[in-house]
Amino acid sequence: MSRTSFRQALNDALRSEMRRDSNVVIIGEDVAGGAGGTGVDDAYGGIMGVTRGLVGEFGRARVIDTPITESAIVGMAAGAAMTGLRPVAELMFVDFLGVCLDQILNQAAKFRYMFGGKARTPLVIRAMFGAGFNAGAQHSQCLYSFFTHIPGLKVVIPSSPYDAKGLLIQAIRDDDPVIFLEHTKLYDVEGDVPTESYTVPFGEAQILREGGDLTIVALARMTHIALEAAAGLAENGVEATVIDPRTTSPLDEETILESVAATGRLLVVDESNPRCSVASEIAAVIAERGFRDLKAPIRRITAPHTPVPFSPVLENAYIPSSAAVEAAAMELVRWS
Amino acid sequence: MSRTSFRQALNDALRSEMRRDSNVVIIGEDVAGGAGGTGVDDAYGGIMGVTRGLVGEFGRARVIDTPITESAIVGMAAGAAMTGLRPVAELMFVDFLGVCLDQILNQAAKFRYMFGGKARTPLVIRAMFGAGFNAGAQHSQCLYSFFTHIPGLKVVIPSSPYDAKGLLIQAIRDDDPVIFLEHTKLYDVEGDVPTESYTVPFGEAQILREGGDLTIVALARMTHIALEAAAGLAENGVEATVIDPRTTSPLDEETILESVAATGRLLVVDESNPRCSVASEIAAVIAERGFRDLKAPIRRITAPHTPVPFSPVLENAYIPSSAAVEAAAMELVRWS
Amino acid sequence: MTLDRQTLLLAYKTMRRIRDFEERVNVEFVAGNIPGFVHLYSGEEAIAVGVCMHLEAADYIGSTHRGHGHSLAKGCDPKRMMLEILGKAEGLCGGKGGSMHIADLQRGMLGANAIVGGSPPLVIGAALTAKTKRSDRVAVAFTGDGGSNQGTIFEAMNMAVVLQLPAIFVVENNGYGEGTAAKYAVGAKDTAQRAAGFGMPAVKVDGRDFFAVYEATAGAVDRARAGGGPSFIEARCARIHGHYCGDPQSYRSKDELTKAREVHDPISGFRRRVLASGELTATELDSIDRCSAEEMDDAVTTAHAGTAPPVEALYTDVYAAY
Amino acid sequence: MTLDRQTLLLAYKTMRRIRDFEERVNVEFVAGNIPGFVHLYSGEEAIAVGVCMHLEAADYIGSTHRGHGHSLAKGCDPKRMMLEILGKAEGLCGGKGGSMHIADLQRGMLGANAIVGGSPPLVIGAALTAKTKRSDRVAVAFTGDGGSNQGTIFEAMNMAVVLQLPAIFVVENNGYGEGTAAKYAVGAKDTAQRAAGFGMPAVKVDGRDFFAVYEATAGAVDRARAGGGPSFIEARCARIHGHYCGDPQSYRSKDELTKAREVHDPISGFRRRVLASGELTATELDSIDRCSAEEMDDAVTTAHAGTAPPVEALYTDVYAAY
Ligand SMILES: Cc1ncc(C[n+]2csc(CCOP(=O)(O)OP(=O)(O)O)c2C)c(N)n1
Ligand SMILES: Cc1ncc(C[n+]2csc(CCOP(=O)(O)OP(=O)(O)O)c2C)c(N)n1
Ligand SMILES: [Mg+2]
Ligand SMILES: [Mg+2]
Repeated sequence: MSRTSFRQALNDALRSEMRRDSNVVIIGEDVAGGAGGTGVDDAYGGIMGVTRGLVGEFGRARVIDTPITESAIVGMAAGAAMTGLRPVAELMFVDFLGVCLDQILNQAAKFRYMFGGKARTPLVIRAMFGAGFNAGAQHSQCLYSFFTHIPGLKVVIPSSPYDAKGLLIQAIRDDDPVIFLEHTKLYDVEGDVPTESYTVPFGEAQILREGGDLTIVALARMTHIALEAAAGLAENGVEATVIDPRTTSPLDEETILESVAATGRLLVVDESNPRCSVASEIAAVIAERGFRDLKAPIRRITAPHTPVPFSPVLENAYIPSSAAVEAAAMELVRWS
Repeated sequence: MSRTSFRQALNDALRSEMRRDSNVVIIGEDVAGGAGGTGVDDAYGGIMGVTRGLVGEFGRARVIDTPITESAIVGMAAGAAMTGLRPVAELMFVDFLGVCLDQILNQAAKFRYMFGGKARTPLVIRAMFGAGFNAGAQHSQCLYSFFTHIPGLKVVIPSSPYDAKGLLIQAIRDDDPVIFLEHTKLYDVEGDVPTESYTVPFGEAQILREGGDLTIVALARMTHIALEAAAGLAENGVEATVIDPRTTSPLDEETILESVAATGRLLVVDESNPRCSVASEIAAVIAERGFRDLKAPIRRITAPHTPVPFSPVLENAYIPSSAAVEAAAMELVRWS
Repeated sequence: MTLDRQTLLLAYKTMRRIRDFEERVNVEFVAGNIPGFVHLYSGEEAIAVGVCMHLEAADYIGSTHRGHGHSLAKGCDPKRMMLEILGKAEGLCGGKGGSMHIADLQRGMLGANAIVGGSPPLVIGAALTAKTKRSDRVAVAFTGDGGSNQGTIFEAMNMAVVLQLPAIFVVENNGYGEGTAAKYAVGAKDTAQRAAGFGMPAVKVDGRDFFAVYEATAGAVDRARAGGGPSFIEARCARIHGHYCGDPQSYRSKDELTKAREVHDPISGFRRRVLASGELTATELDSIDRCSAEEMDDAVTTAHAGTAPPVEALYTDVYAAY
Repeated sequence: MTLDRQTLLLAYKTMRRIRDFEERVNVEFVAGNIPGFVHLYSGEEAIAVGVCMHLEAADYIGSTHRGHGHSLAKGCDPKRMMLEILGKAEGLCGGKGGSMHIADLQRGMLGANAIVGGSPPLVIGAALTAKTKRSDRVAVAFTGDGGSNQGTIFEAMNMAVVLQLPAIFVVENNGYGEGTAAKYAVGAKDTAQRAAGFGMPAVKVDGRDFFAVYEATAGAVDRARAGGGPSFIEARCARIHGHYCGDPQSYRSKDELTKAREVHDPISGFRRRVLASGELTATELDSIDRCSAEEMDDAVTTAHAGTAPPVEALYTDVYAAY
């Protein structure tokens, strides 16, 4: 156990799996800090520093800098996965999905099923996501609802350094393609992380806080907003349970259902755009399977149905706030 | 008024808009029937025959055959739309979204907002979608939940020849990028279609059938499945209202809410994969805004969370059936 | 270039087998026994065979929507292919894939691919595996002339050059992408010259001539196995059937269609040549024809006798939430 | 090539204006006054200016994430750009776009683009509009060396050749894409030769030399206006600042960084040349420097005085369901 940042926890996971299994390779832009320059190696260690030090230990044969061609990056990683490697491809910003979706949607995700179970594609695609950096409309999206919609993919969205490490190790060992999403605002968050290697299973939500008045479900950065709101609610005598699904595919429906059975009220907080979102999915699941327990409408607190604006005032208004969560929670509790 | 196929209705819409406005151009693979061959022009008229005859009337300057490069097709159409044309780009199968998503997601959809309202992108992207052709996992998807999730797009999914013509004309006249989706199994469906030009507004659902016992919402081909089921239900004394939203962005929430206020029961039929689907969205909206009226859980009848299988027995089991809809409806009506 | 008799016999046998397979598929399709749509390889046999005869089972190929020829040349079992094409449980993909998704990973066949330009990025991944594991395996990406314009293949070619991967890009130029002629859609009239611009050896060969393809591939494969990086081959040929079974092909002239069948046929060309040179005898070739015909009778009979997949198969081979 | 004094003065003025603008942005960024991240154009001015001086307001350009120089060269107002970069309501995009999304459609500036390779497909669309409407407008796509490998630009180049569109592809080779050197990532050591393989005239010029860029562009623009189809220009240059403001750039040697500032600077190069030739006088150039400095003081002051967008702006300029 030691205080470790989210970023470092990811780095630890990559390092320990690369030590354990020589088939694990890292593929992406500047993952080795760039190549062919006149300066030093490992200058960046990945644009967010997640892969720092790995090229030093494992060399360029296993930490592979590539041209800026995401279809070739993801496709190459998928083809390598089909033929015996366990690649971890880095997409940098999830927004770049746009230039390589086919290799995920129609290729990697479908091989196992389409080829009658004869193909294994142990591929991990890492990408950062989320607003809060004033990075503008093309560098701030969530897009995890796309991946969650696609059969054949597993989708991991950690909220803490502990989960980040355990889930990434699990992702690398999984035989299906795994989309591993890292919220840009979480890299510097610190937490206690075991120094040894461990896994966190997919499809098991984590209860971050227990309370009998309502259930709040949130992912990644939104779990922190939800906990903030829950603290505020507690001051008003309202006790919320906060649940982090941690993976949206598979999705742990049972844990949410059990909580709603106890609280009768559900609020889902999702940073993404609202339509066909993970928030919508969770609301639909409970409206279908947990209807009898519901004492109030299911509320979704999401970003508006707009692109992410650049100007800080607008971006702050875009991102779901703990105040909005608190207000919605109070409405639910008062609802009759 | 005349009996017209869905395919012909689309052809009529394109022709009348091209006559009305010289800025309307058609861009895609074999939309002019192929180019540079040793045989006749207009051999295909679009792989599904939707653009047949247009190159004859308007010439190759306005009916433009392209190489098989969807990013260049969609991007060129978006750039042309920004600068004064009103292109109708044909993506052939919506599955090919994978190779051109960026030009839709990060470019066309975002210009108006990202540029502070200074850009207009009057672009229509036509694509066929859906299972039932034994075309396999890469040629049978729906994917409209992706488009519905993306702010800045409008998403149109007609179920009848009448709507197909009126909505396509509306789409061409709209100043935002419009995704226009045609179910492969509907092209030969016939209906009464006015010979003159007319528009069907976006965001106005159509009530296909009225009944007081439950509300069934369905899109495109699923409206026919839903009506079939409704007929069966009627024989058992259960009267269903069947609603076709016609556009998922904008989505007519009010019409569905009003119906559920009367019936108290909602069943959504969606051919797509379940997670983060349009079915999920509609369920979430009603669970939020129509909760007080609900007498039973909200049911979704969708395809399973699997790719589309090739073998007919499997594909038939994949596609939601009227029997499944009937059974689910009976459960809802009996629910207590 | 002169080849030993075994090689010549195998070449003829495999080309014949592909042709017979495709013509049977055509018959079955017209008879309504094949679901979905199929794209026939007839007329292009010399390419798949000329290339794949240099490959071991351990080597890799990535294919296209027109993949039957590549699959057979790489050693897939015609029975299990026909079973797959008819959607039977005993098919190579258990009936879940069909004609456009035939794959056989044991034989290094990474899959037919219904996305034009879908294979090249995957193929360089197989090449990366070979390079990383220090095996001497090579990986071949087949693409059509239409597909040769797709951004994915350019990205893959550049990546293969940058990482010096043992990959070979084969563009089968049959003159058309659906109804659009290559000479219209390929702005660079010459795809080999275009590929050379990416920094790899690139040649153009007559894809109707087995010997030309075989020779060009030899150099590319040797270079790749020796760590010399990727190569590119454009092979020109003529499509005998339509883009898909049932394509009326009015975008092609009668004359062109006749020539495709009668003048450009790679198999009769091969036959003429080896008989003229006396390298093989008519008796040998005729007996190959007979065996091939029987083999295909057999494949079709087996395919018809195959069983439909159980409905439960809908939910297997994928993580399904519900 | 000799240019008249007006042209030379305008060239110097615009390059100077870009440099001063960027250096002010840098100061503001370091001072923490700029949200998000910015990519500075310093050292590449001769390219944007050498190209855009051939363009009318009605012509089009598509830009990159490093778009300030292109915007200024195409005539965007530095005040409204600075306002945008600071996220103010009076900015060119009302504060919704920021540095990476500056656009000014009245001036044919189709937008900076934060997706590498995002612009070329859009630019050929503008070229299609020009061709369809039979105007003599041209459209220029700026891309970096890193972006030059992206599949989208290859697709756009092929489409432009096939449809003979009035498009010009300019690759600004500043040696790096983030920390990765062009000589590593571009398998074809020469992007112009690679582009020529697509079937269009392609040249390589010294992007630090305004005169070389200006001359090369003249030919391409004339050809495009005359209906002669697309062209390609690779312009080599050196990036003075990091990939983004704050980039430590340890992947570049000290020596290289010094050279970029002291040896390769296109503006001092231009100044030396026109003074040596006597075409312009130091007094003229110095007064341009002074005006430029004042203009930028003004832009920065205006930007700081700008107002934040009203929160309601979050919901405008888009169809919003809720
Ligand atoms: C990305 C994508 N775009 C379009 C199609 C539709 N399509 C299937 S095959 C084909 C023509 C391909 O031509 P070519 O690459 O020359 O191969 P050929 O059919 O001639 O063997 C097209 C356009 C597709 N399957 N995928
Ligand atoms: C599709 C995509 N991939 C990656 C990035 C991240 N990125 C932004 S700029 C850049 C480097 C671009 O290099 P180059 O094209 O040479 O332009 P330069 O920065 O040198 O002007 C990268 C990798 C991106 N914005 N978009
Ligand atoms: Mg072809
Ligand atoms: Mg660069």
